[in-house]
Parts: sequence; C-alpha cells; structure tokens
Amino acid sequence: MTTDLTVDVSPEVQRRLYELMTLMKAADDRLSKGIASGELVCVYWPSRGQEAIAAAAGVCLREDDRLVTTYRGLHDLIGKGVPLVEIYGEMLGRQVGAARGKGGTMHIARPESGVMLSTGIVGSGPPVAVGLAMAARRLGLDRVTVASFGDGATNTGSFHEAANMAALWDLPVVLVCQNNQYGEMTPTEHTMKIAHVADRAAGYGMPGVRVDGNDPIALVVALTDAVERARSGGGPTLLECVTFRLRGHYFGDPMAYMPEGQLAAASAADPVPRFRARLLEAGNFGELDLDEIERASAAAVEEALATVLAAPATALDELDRDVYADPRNCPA
Amino acid sequence: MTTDLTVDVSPEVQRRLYELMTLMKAADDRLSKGIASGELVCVYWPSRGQEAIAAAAGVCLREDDRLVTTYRGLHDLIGKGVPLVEIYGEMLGRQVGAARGKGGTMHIARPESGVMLSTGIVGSGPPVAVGLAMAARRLGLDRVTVASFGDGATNTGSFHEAANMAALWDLPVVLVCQNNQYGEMTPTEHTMKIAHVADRAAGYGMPGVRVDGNDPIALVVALTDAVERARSGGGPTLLECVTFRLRGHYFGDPMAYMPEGQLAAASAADPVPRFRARLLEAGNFGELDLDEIERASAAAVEEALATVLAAPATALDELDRDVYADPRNCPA
Amino acid sequence: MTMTQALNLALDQALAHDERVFLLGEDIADPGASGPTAKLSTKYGVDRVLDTPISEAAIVGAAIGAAMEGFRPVAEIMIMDFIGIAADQIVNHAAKLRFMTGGRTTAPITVRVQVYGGLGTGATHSQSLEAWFMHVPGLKVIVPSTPRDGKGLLTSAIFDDDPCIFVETIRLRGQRGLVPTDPAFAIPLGQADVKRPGTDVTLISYGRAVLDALGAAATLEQEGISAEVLDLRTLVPLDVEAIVESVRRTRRAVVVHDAVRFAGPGAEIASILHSELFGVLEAPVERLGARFVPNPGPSALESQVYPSADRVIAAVQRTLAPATVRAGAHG
Amino acid sequence: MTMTQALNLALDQALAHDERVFLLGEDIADPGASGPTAKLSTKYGVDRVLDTPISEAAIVGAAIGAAMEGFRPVAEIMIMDFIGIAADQIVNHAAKLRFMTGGRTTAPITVRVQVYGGLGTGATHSQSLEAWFMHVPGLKVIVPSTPRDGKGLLTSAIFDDDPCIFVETIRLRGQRGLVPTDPAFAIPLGQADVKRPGTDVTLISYGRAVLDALGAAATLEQEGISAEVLDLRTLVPLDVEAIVESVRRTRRAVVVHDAVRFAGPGAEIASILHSELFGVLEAPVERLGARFVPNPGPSALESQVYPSADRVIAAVQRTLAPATVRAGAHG
Ligand SMILES: Cc1ncc(C[n+]2csc(CCOP(=O)(O)OP(=O)(O)O)c2C)c(N)n1
Ligand SMILES: Cc1ncc(C[n+]2csc(CCOP(=O)(O)OP(=O)(O)O)c2C)c(N)n1
Ligand SMILES: [Mg+2]
Ligand SMILES: [Mg+2]
Repeated sequence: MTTDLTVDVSPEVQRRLYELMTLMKAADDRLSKGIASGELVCVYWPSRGQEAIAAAAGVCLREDDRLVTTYRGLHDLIGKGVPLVEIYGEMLGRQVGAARGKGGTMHIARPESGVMLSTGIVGSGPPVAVGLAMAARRLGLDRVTVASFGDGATNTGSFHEAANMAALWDLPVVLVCQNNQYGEMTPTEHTMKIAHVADRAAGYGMPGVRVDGNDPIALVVALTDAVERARSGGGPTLLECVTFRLRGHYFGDPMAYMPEGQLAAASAADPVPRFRARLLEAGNFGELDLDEIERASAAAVEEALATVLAAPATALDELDRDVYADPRNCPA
Repeated sequence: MTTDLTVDVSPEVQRRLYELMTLMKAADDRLSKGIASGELVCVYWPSRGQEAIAAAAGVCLREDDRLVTTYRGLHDLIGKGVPLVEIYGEMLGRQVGAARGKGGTMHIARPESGVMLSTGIVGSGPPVAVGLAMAARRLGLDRVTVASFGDGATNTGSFHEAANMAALWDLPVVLVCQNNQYGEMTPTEHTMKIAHVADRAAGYGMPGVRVDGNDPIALVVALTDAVERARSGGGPTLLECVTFRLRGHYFGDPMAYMPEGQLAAASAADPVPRFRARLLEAGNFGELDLDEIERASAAAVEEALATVLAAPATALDELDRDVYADPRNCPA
Repeated sequence: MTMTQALNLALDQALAHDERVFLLGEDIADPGASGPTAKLSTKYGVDRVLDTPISEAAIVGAAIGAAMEGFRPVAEIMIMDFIGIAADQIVNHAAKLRFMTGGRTTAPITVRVQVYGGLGTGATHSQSLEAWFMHVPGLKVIVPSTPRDGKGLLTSAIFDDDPCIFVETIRLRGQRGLVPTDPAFAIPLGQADVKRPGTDVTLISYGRAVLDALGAAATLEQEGISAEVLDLRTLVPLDVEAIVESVRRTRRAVVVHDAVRFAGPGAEIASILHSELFGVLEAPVERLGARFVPNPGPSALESQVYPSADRVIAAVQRTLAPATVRAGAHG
Repeated sequence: MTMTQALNLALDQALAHDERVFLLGEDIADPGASGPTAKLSTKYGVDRVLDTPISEAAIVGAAIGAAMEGFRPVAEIMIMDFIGIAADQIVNHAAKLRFMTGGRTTAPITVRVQVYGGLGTGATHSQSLEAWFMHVPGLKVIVPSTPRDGKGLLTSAIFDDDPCIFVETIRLRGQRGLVPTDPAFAIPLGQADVKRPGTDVTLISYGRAVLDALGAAATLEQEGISAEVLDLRTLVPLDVEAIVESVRRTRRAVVVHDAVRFAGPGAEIASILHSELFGVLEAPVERLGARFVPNPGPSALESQVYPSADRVIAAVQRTLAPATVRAGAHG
C-alpha cells in the first residue's frame, strides 16, 4: 500500500502523530540513557523503532477504547494516553506509578485511559481482549478493544484460541501484531513457515492485513478501517505491522545474534526521522515546527522524570495490600 | 473431488477397506449392544459412522507409521492393527488389555502397531505427534506420523502450536481432522466462524485438503497424497475429513440437541452400507463376497469378546506398578 | 434438592438478580447442557449462557477481561484435569491483577470445575488439583459437600470480589438436602462448618470426603467414640480458628480428602495443627488422601485409590492407640 | 565453576555421549543463547539444540513424543511462571503415560525451568511452583543448590527413566564450586545431602534457600548453636529417611524454601516430621517460605517476600525457646 500524506490524514493528525512518536522516542531515549549510566534502575523492554504503530493507534482510538499490551508497551501506553509519570513511576518503583510502583514494568494498567492490561506472558493478552470486547457489547457500548502483541505471540495457543473466539462472535477487536522480526533472540522466520503473519487470519474467518509498521500514515489508514469495522459490528481484524526493534529484546541486549548489516538497515528505516523527512517534504510543517515538537516531547519527558524521581519510593506496606479484596482468613 | 473406484484403488485395497470398515462397525455394534443390555460395563465414545477415515488410514499407512488418536479411537486403533482383544480388554478392565486393563478406554497405546498415544485431552495429541515425527527424522526412518482428532480440537491452542511446529520443520506428519460436525453437544458452526477446517492450514504454511470423510476411495486418494508428501520430506498436510458421529458423543447420548432430521440424513450417508452399494455397483464383488466379509468381521469380534470375557480382571496390584520406572523414595 | 439442582439454583438466581452475571464454557447451553447449567440458556438467552469453543485458556482469559469491566463471569472448565490449559490465565492474571495494578484492575471471576474421580474415566479425567490453587496468592478455593453449601458458597463465590476456583464433585451430584431458596441465602467464604459435633477426635475434611468422615463418625459412635466432623468448605480462606478450636478440644485429628495425599491440602492443615497445638495433641494428625498413583480405569482398582469411611475409622483408631502401639505401627 | 557452567557441562556431556539426547526450547541456540545452553548448538548443531516457537505446550508435547521413541529430550521452559501453559502435557501425558499404558509407552523427558525470583521482574516472572509437581504422581522434582549438585543431578535427570522437572534458580547462576568433570559423575535422585553437620537443630532446605540456611548456621555457630543443614536436592523422590534421621538427632527443625509457604513443600515435610517424630520433637517444626503475596516489582519490597538467613535464625530461636515462651509468641 502506498500512502499519500496529504490525501490520507489531516495536518492536525500529522502533527499529533509526530508529537506522539517523538514523545515515545524521547521517553525511550531518556530511560535508556538513565539505565545505561546507572542513574535509573529498572527492567525494560524497549519499544524504540515501533513508535509509528502506537502513534497510529493513539490517533485512531477513542479514550474509552480498550488496549491490552505487553512488557514492550512503553509506546503503546503513551499512545493510549497514560501519563508518563505513571509509567516511569511504575517502572522505577515510586508511589506515583500506575500501581504505586508495586506491579513493575510489565504490568501497567490505567482504565481511565482504556489501558486494561499489560502482560508479561507472551500471547496471553488476546484472550483478555476478547473478554473486554464481550463486556463492551454487553454494556451496549461501541468501544473497540485493541490487543497489541508481537510476531512471536502468534505462535502461542492463547493467540489462536482468542482469535477464533473473536471471529466467531464478531467481537469489536483489532489484533495488532507488531512484527518486529524477532522473538527475543530468535528471528521470526525460525519460528513460523509463513512469511506473513496476516495470513493467519484466514484460519479464523477474519480479514488479515499487512502494513508497513514504520509508516504512520499507512497505519492510520489500515487501523481506521479495522477500527471502524470492529466498531460497526463487522468483527475483528488481524493487522500485521512490519517493523523492527532498534534496541533489541531487553535494554542492554548486545544484539550479537543479528546478521551483519541488519540493524544498520533497520535504523535507516527508523520511523521517526523518516516521518520527519516526509512531513517536511509534504510541506505542512517546517524544520522549526518539527524541532519545536521534538523539544516539547523531550521537555515533557524530563519533567515527568523529575516528578517521578522526587516522589517517594513504593511503600513497604504495599506488600500487604491488594492481594485480596477481602483478605479475612486468607493466609499471610 | 469425485473418485472412480476402478481407477483409484485395486480390488485388493477395496476388499481390505471393506474388511476394515465392517470390522470397525461390528466392533462398535457389539460393544454398543453389550453396554445397552448391561452385559458389558465401560465408558465408550463411539466411532460409528467414521469408519471410512480409519479404514483409509489402515490401507495407506505402514505398520511402522505412527498414530496418535483420541478417546474416540476404536476405529482408528483397528485400522492401525491393534488386536481387538487388546482394545476390548482395555475397555473392559482385563489383563489381556493393551495396558492390562489399568489405563481404560481413553488411553490405549500399542507401539508394535505404531499406536503411540490415545488421549482424553482434546487437542493434546498433535504436539506429541510432532515429537514422534521429530524422532523418526532423527532415527533416519521414513516413518509418517498421523495425528487423528476432531473438528473441535482445532480450536485448541495445542493444535495451533503443533501445526505451526510441524509446518516450520517440514515434519512427516499428517493432521487428520475427523470433522464429525459436533464437539460434544455443540455443533461445529457454533465454535468456529470458518466453514472449512482445512482453511486453517494456510496459517501454518501447509496444504489444507477437504475430503468426503464417508468416501473411503476419496480418502485413500487424499491420504496417499498427504502420506507420500510427508514421507518424502514435503512436510505436513491438514486433511479435513467430513463425516458424522452416528451415535452421538458418548454411548447412550440421547442426541436431543440435534436438529430434526439431521441424524436420519447422516444415517442415509452411513459410509459402510454406502461403500457396500458402491462395491456391488462396480462389480468386483458380489453380494455373497461382501456378506462373507461382514460375517467374518462379526465372527472376529465375537471371538475377541469371548477371549476378553474369559480373561482375568485387571490385577489389583497393578495400582503399584508403572507409576515410576524407579520408585525408590517416591511417595506411595 | 440434589447438589446439581442446588448449583443450578445458585446460577439461576445470580443470573436473575444481577445483570453482571453471565456464564461461559463448553457445552453449557441448551439443548446440550446436562449439569448445573441446564435450562439456563433457555431462560436467560445464549447471550448470558454461552457455549464456547474448546479453548480453556481463552475461556478463562475472556472471563477475566469481562470481569475487569465490572461483570461477574462464571467460567466452566468441564473437568478439573483440563485446568492446566487455563492455569496460566488463572495464576498469572486472575490471581495477581489486583496486586499488580494496585487495585486498578481486578478479576472477580468464578471458575467452576468438576472432579470426575470415581467414574472409571481413568487418569486424565479424575484429578483433584485444589492444592495447586491454595498455593497461589490471590485465589480463593471452594469445595462444597452438601447441596446447601453448594448453593450458599456458589452464590458467595460469584459475588465475591476475588477470583474463586469452585470445585464441584461428580460423585456428589445426586446428594440430596434442604436448600433455602431465598436468593439472598449465601454462606460466607472462610467459615468451616461442624457437620457433626463430637469430643474424642476431629475429622477434618471437605468435598466428597466429608461423606467418608460422616460415615466413619456414625460407625465410631457405635463403638463409643465421638467424632466431630468439620467441613472446611473453603481452603482459601481457611478457617484456622475453627480447626484449632475443635482439635484443641478433641486433641486428635484426621484430615481426609480426595486429592492426592502427598503435598496435598492435608499437609498444610496438619502442619498448622502440629504447630498451633504442639504439646496438646495426643497423637500425630493422620492424613488421608488419594494414593500416589495415576487414577486407574477399572472401578475395582479406582476404589482402592480414594479414602473411605473404613480408612477413616482405621486412622481414628491409630490416633487413639497408646503411643507405644503407634510407634510400632509407624516403624 | 559457576552453576551456569555446571549445568552447561551436564548438557554438553549428555549431548556428547548419548545420541538420544537433544535440547529444545525458546532461544536456547546460538547466537542468541546465554544461559546453560550457550555454545551447545554451535558444538552439536541446531538439529540437537533446537530453537522453538513460543509454544510451551507443544515444546513439552514434542519432547514427550520423541521420548516415547527412545530419545532423551531436554525441554526448556524459560521461566517457571510459564509452566502453566505446558502443565497439561506434563501432568496428563508425561506423568501418567507409563501407568496408563502399562509401561508400553514412557516419557523420560527432562523439563528444565528457571525461577526468576529476586530479579525485580514482578509477579509473573518469579514463581517457584515445584509444589504443584510434587503433588502429581509420576513426576520427579529436582532443585539443585550448588554447581556440583547441578551437574550431578541434571545428568541423572536426563538419563532417568521417569519424567523430571528440573528447577534452576537465576539467583544461583553465579554460585561457584568444584565440579567433577568426569562425564560419569552423577548424583542419584532421592538422596538428601548434609551440607553442614550439626547437632542442635536441622535446617531442611533445597535450592537457593540452602544459602540462607548455611548463612544462618554460620551465624548461629558463633552463638554456640550447632545447626545441621540438610539439602533435599530432590523433592520427589524424597529422602524421608535422611530427614527423619537428622531431626531424630537434633529434635528441632526449620524447613525453608523460596516457594510460597502456604501449601508449599514445607507443609509436607513438616507433616512427615511431626508424624514420624511425634513426642521426639522439642518444638514444632518451623516453616519458612515466600510470603503469601504476588511478587512485587521493587527490590526493596521483593526482599521482604523471601526467606533470609535472619529469618532462619529467628525461626531457629523459636524452636529453641522454652515451650512457655513459644506459647506466648504463637498466640
Ligand atoms: C509464555 C511466554 N513464553 C516465553 C516468554 C519469554 N519471552 C519474553 S518476550 C519473548 C519474545 C516475544 O516475541 P514477540 O511476541 O515477537 O514480541 P516482541 O518481544 O518481539 O515484541 C519471549 C519468548 C514469555 N514472557 N512468555
Ligand atoms: C481439553 C479438553 N477440554 C474439554 C474436554 C471435554 N470433551 C471431550 S470430547 C469433547 C469434544 C471434542 O470434539 P471434537 O474435537 O470435534 O472430537 P469428537 O468428540 O467430535 O470426535 C470435549 C469438549 C476434553 N476432553 N479435553
Ligand atoms: Mg517480535
Ligand atoms: Mg467433532
């Protein structure tokens, strides 16, 4: 699919996409810098390079739409509107975190923004997304639920069971596969024979669409279509977004398993500078406009981090809270 | 696919198919009669109506080829050459059973006949079939492994994971789905949106073939093809065989959940009399030949049952055996 | 009414009185349904009583998702042996969400499972795995023994704000007993029930094995031994107070359950008793459970696997034997 | 060498000396592999050290299928928290096949799992679920604490004719110790090991918690208390004889493990001790395990969850306190 910037999305949406992408990138950059220098201590699975997908979701989804994501969810969370303070706060174990810091990096949820689950269990998000979509239908709401997961996740039994159910019941779900060409250290072609994850859709009776996951405009077009179908009762879509993990699996991953040149090629296709160039070319924004957006993103990140670092650490008594709603006679 | 009896299979194979089908039918009929009258006591999930599939496997597979089947496996076991005495003996809890009667109906294995697993866990057979096929390759043997399972099983995560692995590694596996249009009391169209199970194959990168599961000739043609592909290194096939469970899910199932007329229509397509009529029409066999085959099947069943009923019940000390190879210091 | 009717009543009333309740599972809708869910889809529609594909992981995952949005889903895993397939969703999501999100999301689901032991269906259709779920912080584990408890506890489970594993027992399906039909009737989780008072020994049990305990107590009475039968009803929460109070009085205890004895629920209960009543117990706590074998098919063998009233009686007699005799018996 | 090197050595030697051995799991092949499987695919080929899709159920199912044909597959489930996904294959096939088929098929697989507790990865990447598998007849459960035991036990597990769950602990990865490099070196399953002899109290442990026990014993010695540290090494088979023998001498015991305390392995061990040594024990067996909470992310909180040498020392002191004091402490 070739996209036409000027035809497909308005300048407001272009701006919003760039704001989101630069915010996601800045949030990753700052965290990475901090962890590398020892300033910040946390576990982190970087989303750097996958920003376009999450930004497109950010502009295509309503606030009350639902999102289920994974450990590699920094970009998704930002796209769906989770305040950076809550994200960083959770990753760094502070009271201002989404779960007052007790849940940790992999488990961030914020229902107010529609983020219902981040999970560390590969493939286990889609079944929960099915339930969220069932709930929306029962409530008579036209909410859509997006389940975001990786290419490797489509090899799990959970993905299969959930995709089948979503299709069977025509649920308002969009299955967004962020195909970043690796699962941990293993290239995707070592774990499935098919070349296109989108080809899995036929086995469930839902449309499967493959899109350039580094092209925010193509993503907006494809997502708009999938979201509209879901919202209007047309059932789920499997949307394969082809992208790359520019920092490897976990922060600090030496990526020694990558073939010569692969990372360089992927970096050349980095969606953020690529989108910047394209925006400039299209002419709605000048260098100064875009510099300003980048500066604002970086500033927002610094401000959030400062707030988080000034906040108290997760209280020790959090250990005793939230194990049960009603802990009477439960073990301790 | 239309098949031509005279072109596609030799008279010897036609005879063998009819022998197997009538033996399977007789074995089911006798068991059913016995359970209904109270003469025999066991749990049983009848395969009546699905004989053509197992008979075709019987003529297409070598003795050293592997089979993984399910609780609904009477026909499959007979097709693969498990002696009836071992089957009945196991179902009825006698020392002559495949596992000396201790395993029960759902768990019959006989490696000498290539039957490695019968499982009561829906969908859990295909992963084991993957391992059997890996073993064949490692051993340098050109054995093929058939995994036999139902339509409902294709909704399980296990099926998905195994199908993906089999395709990925081009394993010598044939995934034989006996689509009998129900999983327990639920019609298949209530559990998947797709009309054809065979359409699931594309998501793994393997051929998917749909065939009339009541036509032994069509099945032989399709299975020969799939088995040859597997044996020659061409990888797995998903073979959907469309059939019907003429006795419902479990023995005694009142089948009240079936729509008016469905059972009657299915009975009219009963593969055993249908094949008889076709054989007669083709002219290689006369009424007397076929009567004789039926009589021999019935006699073989009676003889096996008599042997089983004369055999001692499973010894009580079987409880202490085979829990561990080396039970030292294990709990008891 | 029977246990099946009591469980059906609990589901029926929950569906009738609370729009948030819905049921999902394999073969639970009419016309195929035959257990506690029978007739409910006809009454409430297939939107509220949903047949699902054979997809245990997604059944529980979907229940969790709906529960997060305020529903009270009741998911059925047809036979407890299949719960491994759904274990990840139960253990890594349902049990932990409240904690992991600081209360921002919760998963008040009920997972109904059935134990098929005793039907001759063999090793993969018979297991009692409640010990697994006791060991997972965040879950509640419930096993009723009577129709009254079945109704009262299932009602509580559905409306409890924590995820509940509700274990039904196929051999109790036909048990009869009086059941209050008031929709408000519920039994609080975490309260053990004295099913029969006694003074000489406490028989601690839950689920089907309560019948063995009661049978044993009746026989023992004729021998002049007064056995108290304490039905735990819930394993988490666990009514430690009631257990300790009873055994403090009787100073002897036998724990009996259908789950495998080794590393089973009885191990925790015996450990608690030994610790809390050290020096008070007259004899070590006896533990009875299933033998450490996969379940066999033939009923002649299967009946050797489970506890029975006779085995309870023998255990009681061991607790009553003078210490010298016992020492000999135990090697 | 380190624990990682010791485990690598066991795998390496098994691959070298027996064609039947192969490894399968996620990210276990070079160049991505970093744990005990590193360098093995380079040495033995990707046919014998296979990267798999993320498909835990099929990984274990495939291992079972190959084992039935005479192979000795070693399957890796990267982190123990994910074992629920494979639990059905482990519990309903691997554990039961020998019994269900009367010995006609068997599944001598080894399932290596890693416990990530202590890394700050939170509630779904930290659990110690060995109690689940102790409770399933047919399985063996192994948890080494030293590099020497790691090598010796993993070698035994691979060549044992029964299915083994082999639990590795990420916090032990860097532990160093002498390891015999003779390929024949193996440690029989079911033999506990006295890691430190003592006379006043027995600290019963396995896996990482053995370090807590040893740390406590060292400190206690300075206080004049002689603690014996018994490392179970395998939970099934369980060396009951060694446990009872030691505690019969010391008459006091503390069981300590990283698994959740409630309904954990310690419950079984304490129950056995109370039953076998009734009247011999000077104090109730103390049980230490993880607190009954999902694991938190922050290390300041996570360190409160697990046992520690200090908590062991406190428990020992409780066993040494006069009964009157203890009664007060326990309420
Ligand atoms: C069920 C399960 N198995 C294994 C893992 C370990 N693991 C974490 S991330 C990952 C790779 C996932 O790949 P993919 O789905 O493509 O997502 P990506 O990390 O590339 O975004 C694996 C195997 C896990 N977390 N959960
Ligand atoms: C994992 C699992 N879930 C549920 C069941 C209960 N069950 C037994 S047979 C069956 C239906 C299977 O349908 P299908 O795969 O089409 O095979 P069929 O019985 O029609 O031959 C179900 C749900 C089971 N045995 N295993
Ligand atoms: Mg990926
Ligand atoms: Mg079927």
